[in-house]
Amino acid sequence: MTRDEIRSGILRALTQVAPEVDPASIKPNLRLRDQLDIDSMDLLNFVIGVHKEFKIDIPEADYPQLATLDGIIDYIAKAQAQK
Amino acid sequence: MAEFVMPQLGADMSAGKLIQWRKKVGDRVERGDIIADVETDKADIEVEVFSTGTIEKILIQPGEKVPVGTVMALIREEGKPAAAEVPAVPREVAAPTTPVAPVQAPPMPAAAVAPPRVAEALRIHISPVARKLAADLGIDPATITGTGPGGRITLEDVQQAAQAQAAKPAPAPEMDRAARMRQAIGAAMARSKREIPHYYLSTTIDMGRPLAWLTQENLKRSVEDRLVYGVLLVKAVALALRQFPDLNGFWVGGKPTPKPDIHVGVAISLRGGGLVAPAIHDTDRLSLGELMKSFRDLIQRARAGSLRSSELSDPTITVTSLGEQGVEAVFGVIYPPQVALVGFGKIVERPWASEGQITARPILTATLSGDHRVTDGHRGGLFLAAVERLLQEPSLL
Amino acid sequence: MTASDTSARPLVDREHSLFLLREMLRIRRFEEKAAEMYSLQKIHGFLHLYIGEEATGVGAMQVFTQQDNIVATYREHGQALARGIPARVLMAEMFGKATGCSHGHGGSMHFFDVSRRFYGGYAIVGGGLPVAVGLALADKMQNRKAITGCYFGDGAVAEGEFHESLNLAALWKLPVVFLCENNLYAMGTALERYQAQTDISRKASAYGLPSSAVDGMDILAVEAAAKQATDYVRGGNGPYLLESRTYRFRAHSMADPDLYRTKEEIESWKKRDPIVLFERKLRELGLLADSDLGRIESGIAAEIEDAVQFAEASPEESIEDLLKDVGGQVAR
Amino acid sequence: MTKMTYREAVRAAMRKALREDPRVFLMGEDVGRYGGAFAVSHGLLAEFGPERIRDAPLSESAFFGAGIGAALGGMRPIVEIMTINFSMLAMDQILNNAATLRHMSGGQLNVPLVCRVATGGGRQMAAQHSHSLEGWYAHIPGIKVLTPATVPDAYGMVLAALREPDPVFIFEHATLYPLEGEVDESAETFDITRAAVMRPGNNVSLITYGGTLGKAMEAAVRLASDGVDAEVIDLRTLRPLDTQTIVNSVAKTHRAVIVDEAWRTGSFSAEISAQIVENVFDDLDAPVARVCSAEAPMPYAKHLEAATLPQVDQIVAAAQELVPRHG
Repeated sequence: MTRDEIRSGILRALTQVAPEVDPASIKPNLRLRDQLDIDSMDLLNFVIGVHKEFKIDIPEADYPQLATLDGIIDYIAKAQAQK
Repeated sequence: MAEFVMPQLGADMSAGKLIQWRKKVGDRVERGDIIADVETDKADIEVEVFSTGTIEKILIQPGEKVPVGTVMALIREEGKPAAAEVPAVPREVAAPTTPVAPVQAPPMPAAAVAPPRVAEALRIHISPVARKLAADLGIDPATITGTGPGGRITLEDVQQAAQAQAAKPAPAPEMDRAARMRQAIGAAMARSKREIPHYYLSTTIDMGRPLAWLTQENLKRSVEDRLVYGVLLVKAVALALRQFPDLNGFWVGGKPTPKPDIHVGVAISLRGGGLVAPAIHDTDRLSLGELMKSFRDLIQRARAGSLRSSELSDPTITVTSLGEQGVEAVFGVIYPPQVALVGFGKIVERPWASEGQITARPILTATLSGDHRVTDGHRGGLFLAAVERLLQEPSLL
Repeated sequence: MTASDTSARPLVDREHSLFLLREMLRIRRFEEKAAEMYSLQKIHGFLHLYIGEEATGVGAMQVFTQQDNIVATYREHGQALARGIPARVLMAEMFGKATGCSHGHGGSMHFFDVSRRFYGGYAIVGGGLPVAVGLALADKMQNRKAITGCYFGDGAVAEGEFHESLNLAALWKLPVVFLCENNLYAMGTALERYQAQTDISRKASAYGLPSSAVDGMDILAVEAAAKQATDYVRGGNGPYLLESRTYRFRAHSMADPDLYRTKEEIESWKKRDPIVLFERKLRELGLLADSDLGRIESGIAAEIEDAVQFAEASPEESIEDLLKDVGGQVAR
Repeated sequence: MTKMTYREAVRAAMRKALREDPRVFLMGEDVGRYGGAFAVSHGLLAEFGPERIRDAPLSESAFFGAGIGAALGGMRPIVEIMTINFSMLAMDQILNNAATLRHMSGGQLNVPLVCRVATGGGRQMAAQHSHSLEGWYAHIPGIKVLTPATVPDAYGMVLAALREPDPVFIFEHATLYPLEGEVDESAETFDITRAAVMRPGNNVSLITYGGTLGKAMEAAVRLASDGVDAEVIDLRTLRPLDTQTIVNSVAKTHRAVIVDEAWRTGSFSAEISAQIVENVFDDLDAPVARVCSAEAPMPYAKHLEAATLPQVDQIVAAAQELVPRHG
């Protein structure tokens, strides 16, 4: 899966949780929680969305790696490589 | 070729069981001959044939039960008889009168019918015409106090509310949803402050054990079933209310009305402003998994803006958690007609002394806003203590 | 009045006798076809066959004119045919069709034909008797010479309406012939098991009206007795009760397992099948040849087949007309 | 206009019909020589003779059935069943023949028969002579059911009924016979399809028929003195029911009290209440109230009978319960 495909999959999951967000406006290296109104429940719903989208498991311990968009893309790419 | 079918042997017969053939393939039969015996509910019946000829084929074997009209045998007819012979009279056949199951007569209504146990929380009682007028005038019934029997809002109540509102400058005619919600929340909060003598209590809770339990628990759960700590708080409040029912209910018609069922409303801040507090039904009876599922569903739809107002059944108590907004202690305003509000702040690592030892513990501040007309600080304090005790035994939640 | 004097039987006329035989056979074949149609689910609900009682229906009907009124019961196919209602509209009625004599509203138990003053089948036992009294009352009050023939079964004598009606008719000297077809059974209960006094004709004397009983299996005897009864009533003397003693060869209805009668009893009565008896008599008198019978039978077969095809092809009443014939509606 | 009592009005109407139409005749127990159990047919035998004023034996099923037959035969019978309590004995003829023959015969037969029946309690006649069963009749398709509560209606409804092609049942509440009123004997047409607004009002609709109209009017007067403006509706006909007048009134007043002397459960008041909710639910400010008889066989003792029957106090209380208290 290319980085762009992973990126669009992530944004799809994100808009599920925050429909009013404009995907293009998200800065890839800034903490998502600083750019969007996301609380712990939104984060959980987002993680479940990613899990469904890419069929990978994300233990709670890995949450910190998902702070930024780039971080998430790297995390998923690595996870898919191991599978 | 003539067909010999399973006959209709009575008004409400639908099928019959063949007992025996009295003729076999090749036998000649005359109209009116008895060629088979059929068993119905009522009796065994000799069945006659209505055509004259020779039996060509047998299709149904004795013992088979077939619906009325099923072809049981084929008869090669001799040429149509010029004059119909005097046919033997077909044997009279009993219709199995299957008795219609006696309908259980509804028990006579008791003289005075006790008001039905409303499963969901108190709906706003308002007469149809009052509801129609309120809708037409854009007045939220929740903002009106009913003077009718049992606190029902009557036409006159709405008319007076309309006059009172007319005295105020009319709001901009075209209000979008958020502004209208703002107005409704404003009205409710104003009424709460006007009418409810609040008292406030707070306590600090060591969240170490519940959080550790939660981490272990989530390892065992799939992503979809993963729990957030907020669920533990809500469940603890629900279970504590079993011992403090006076905090779970309403102030109606000038007196406290405790409610037998516990429906905890969870305050959810909506994206783009506004707040809703949909109730989770029978919160105390749900498992953590069930609670999490309805919790997640409600919040996701509320924040995505797709929660319909009809789903907003009114809670018997409300919990609000502003920890994520960085707030340590929340002293909230009670939602009328409820009589209590529980608040949770954020979890903070704090030095914590226990048995003379200082260690760093995750500390959470829990608060209670109570309606002093219904309960006093003493009861409130005991309630908060109960919540804390429950949180220390997370596996029992 | 004692049992009718059978010696006064009219001279047997060939043409009339063949007509009587043909009428009885017509009813017999019609009822057999009705039973067949019922087993093929073309006819539903209740079906009460007249097989065995044809002599009473046909014999008595000869003495009523077109101006007279006829009231019958739910076992009415024989009386309706004898009264002249075409087999087509009766079969169509049992098929529930709009062309039926009651437009599909009545079915086998409720035939009506006002043009022939056939005021219907009544399914409540005894329910027709008061109506017959009323029809006679109307004729009398309007000085019409007509009389009313009221058929009912032996079961009806146990109903209060039988006693109330006979008394009222006698009290007001109304022109009614009460014609009791005593077939010995009220559905599954034999006469002697539901009446203390089983000689039905004697019950009339309690209300002061004349009565007689006749062998319901002898068509000529029935015709003669009916003539005597109607002559009495047409004379303005008030009502008359004629009891015709007959027997039904089939169960009460298609839903009756016929457990209350023995095969022997049925077989013994079948030996006195009114059609077989009359055929034998006419052959003895040289009034009936095989060719006559063949001609009669094929004519009837054609009429019955036509009736079935007519019923099969007839349309059903449209649902929109459901309330059309309901009385008491505002816009009339 | 002529001043007369309710019973004289019924008699005058029958006399007019008997004189003008030879097909009309009266039949019933003691309508002739005795002059009628409630003296309604007093004097008619002398004028019209025993052929047209026929005393019938105590055979309700037979003489009512004879009425049906006579109507089929071209007459216009008025059958008097002395009281609704005895009409049970004729119910098979009423339900299975009179109401049914037109439809069952595919429209060939109709039964132009008028049946007058005294009804109701309140005169200490005890359980077997005090029934109010008009609702049973109003349940039957094929017939009309009229309940004259005023002297003009007692007169007009007989004449209107005689013009109907199907059976019409006129229930005369036994306490009304001595009621005084005025009748226009020159009138030729009489409506039997509409209810009547006997007293206009805005706060609550009192809906009733027959013997309880007087109590509803008295209740309205008492309510007025308490600042409650009650509208009183006399149904006049139960079948067909004039639903339009009922719903127009309730749409205006938003509150309804139905007064019905029958036992509450399954009474005609239940049907009226259902039709109100079906038609003007959104105009209701309170549940439809009903004031009916207590569900007990009518007791003989005066105070017990009074406690069983619907009374003015109950009507007033029911109305006040619905109307919001002022101040």
